[in-house]
Amino acid sequence: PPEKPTIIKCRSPEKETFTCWWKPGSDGGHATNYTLLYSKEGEEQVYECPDYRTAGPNSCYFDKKHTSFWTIYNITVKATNEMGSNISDPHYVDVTYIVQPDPPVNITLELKKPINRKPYLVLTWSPPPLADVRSGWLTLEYELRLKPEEGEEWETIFVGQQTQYKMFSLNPGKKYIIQIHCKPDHHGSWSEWSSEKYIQIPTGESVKDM
Amino acid sequence: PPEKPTIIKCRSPEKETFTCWWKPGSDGGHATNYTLLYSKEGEEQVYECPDYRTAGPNSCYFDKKHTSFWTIYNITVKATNEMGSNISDPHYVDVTYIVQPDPPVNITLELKKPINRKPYLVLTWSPPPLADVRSGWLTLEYELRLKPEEGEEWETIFVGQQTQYKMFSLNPGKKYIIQIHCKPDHHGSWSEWSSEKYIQIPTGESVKDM
Amino acid sequence: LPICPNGSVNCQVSLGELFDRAVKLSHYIHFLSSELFNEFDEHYGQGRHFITRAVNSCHTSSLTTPEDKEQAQQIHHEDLLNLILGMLRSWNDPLIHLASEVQRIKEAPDTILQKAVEIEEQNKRLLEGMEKIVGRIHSGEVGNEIFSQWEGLPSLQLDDEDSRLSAFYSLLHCFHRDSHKIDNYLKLLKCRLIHSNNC
Repeated sequence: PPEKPTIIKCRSPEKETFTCWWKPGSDGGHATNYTLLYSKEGEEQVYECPDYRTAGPNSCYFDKKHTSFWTIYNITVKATNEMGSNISDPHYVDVTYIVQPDPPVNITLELKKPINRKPYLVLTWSPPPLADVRSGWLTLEYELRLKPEEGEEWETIFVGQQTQYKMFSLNPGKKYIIQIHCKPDHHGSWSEWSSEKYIQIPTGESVKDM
Repeated sequence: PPEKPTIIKCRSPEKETFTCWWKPGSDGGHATNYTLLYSKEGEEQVYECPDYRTAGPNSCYFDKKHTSFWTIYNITVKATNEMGSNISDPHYVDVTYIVQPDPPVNITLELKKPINRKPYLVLTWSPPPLADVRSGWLTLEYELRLKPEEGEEWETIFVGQQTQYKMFSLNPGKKYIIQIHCKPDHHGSWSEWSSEKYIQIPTGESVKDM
Repeated sequence: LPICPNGSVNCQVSLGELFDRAVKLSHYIHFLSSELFNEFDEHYGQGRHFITRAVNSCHTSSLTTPEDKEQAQQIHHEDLLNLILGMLRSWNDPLIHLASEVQRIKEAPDTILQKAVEIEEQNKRLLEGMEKIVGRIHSGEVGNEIFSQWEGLPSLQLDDEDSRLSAFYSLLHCFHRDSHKIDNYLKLLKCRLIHSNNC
């Protein structure tokens, strides 16, 4: 019979829907069919995956109607072919704990040159479009990292819930790479890093924003 | 007869009691007496102000027993003297919307200097003593503002329901002024700003908290 | 025993977590209802004094709800939970019709339509959560007795536009008030039951 499949990841981008992915085991060359089954905490009933297509191969997508964050899901995947079938270990999902937002967007870098003081950099960004953060429904925290272009080590700065940050201590003449990512304030995981942004700190007056 | 009085303000400091103030009209020099009358939504009965003294002249204080939420008070003030009487325009009040707390207290500023990372500032504060946030009846949100001592513009940061905040992007060598105010979580208005707090960000290692 | 996502042994969402999520949701629903009410008032209510007809018009006014801190603290938590459940159930039907009937208002901005639909969805979601919480706390079957029937659909379909808009205004005014009560009572219960009155 086919080898036991493994549920590798479940993720919710905005606490409204979620998707799970699995990795098939070896199938000995036989055409193998995969069925995702789930039950909810305290209920006997077993349901089948509502949508195998939206999130691509070896995945199950739970839309708003099938997503509840009041309960823990017990999820298994069954592999079946003409030689028999095999079931994965159970994977327990609490939607609040698998929230991984998309990266922040609209990142802008602006060099400020106050008359009698050293220039400093102002970074601003916006939360990922999907997450409705205005009212505390999904509160995000941000962390930024930067390093000189030819540098090896990133410097990481946690900035809490702010969507703006002022950088004072930058080396004139250096070109910096900057990225930002975000995470829900309680449970859940960091988003991917945003796309890279570059800024050239001027030695003299001129500045070039790549 | 005396001129029509005007009800100028009603305020609840802790979402348990409230006070209304009125401004007398001209009384032509005649000794004039003021009576505050009110009725509540869905009731025919008219009541008189329970306490004209506690909140000072030209005011009416409604203690807990006389304060209801989610119901509209219809309030008028009648001026009477020997020449006749005159009644103010009705003033409609739902106490839910007139909560203006006192400012936060016990504000502390502490500079943290982690070994391999940049120093940052930790602010902590407490809700105004009158406000009972422990029971959950009143939930407060906070906003802080800061600016370099000689600076013009305040930078304002909304921090939600936390009573602690970490500031990362501060200009080394600068002396900052910081204030905090608070508001009920949905309706009502911001308190006055708290008293000013100062902190000197060190260029080198030493720090002085004014 | 299998490892549960948040380390809990018997694989269920803790009561504390259920209350956290319920409070976050009730806060969000009231925030949405404030935005919807204010936007509707700005768009359709200016100078029409709809408030005078809205006062004392709520279909849930038959439910006796605490009106100050003392009353709210004296009521037994099971009764207050049942009351919240009853209010949510009483709003299930009107919110479904609000979300559909509002689509027929002339030039209703998208933001009003979207919020009406989202409020209906989130209210249903909060009802699901409250039934779970009550099920956990109540030993017996979840009581179904508290409910207030809504008869307002015909008034949302009147031909006379002013009367119809006034009916919408009253419904939004009532939901705005009731969603604030629900949010307030839930925050109170969470502090009482989960944080022993020490929030």
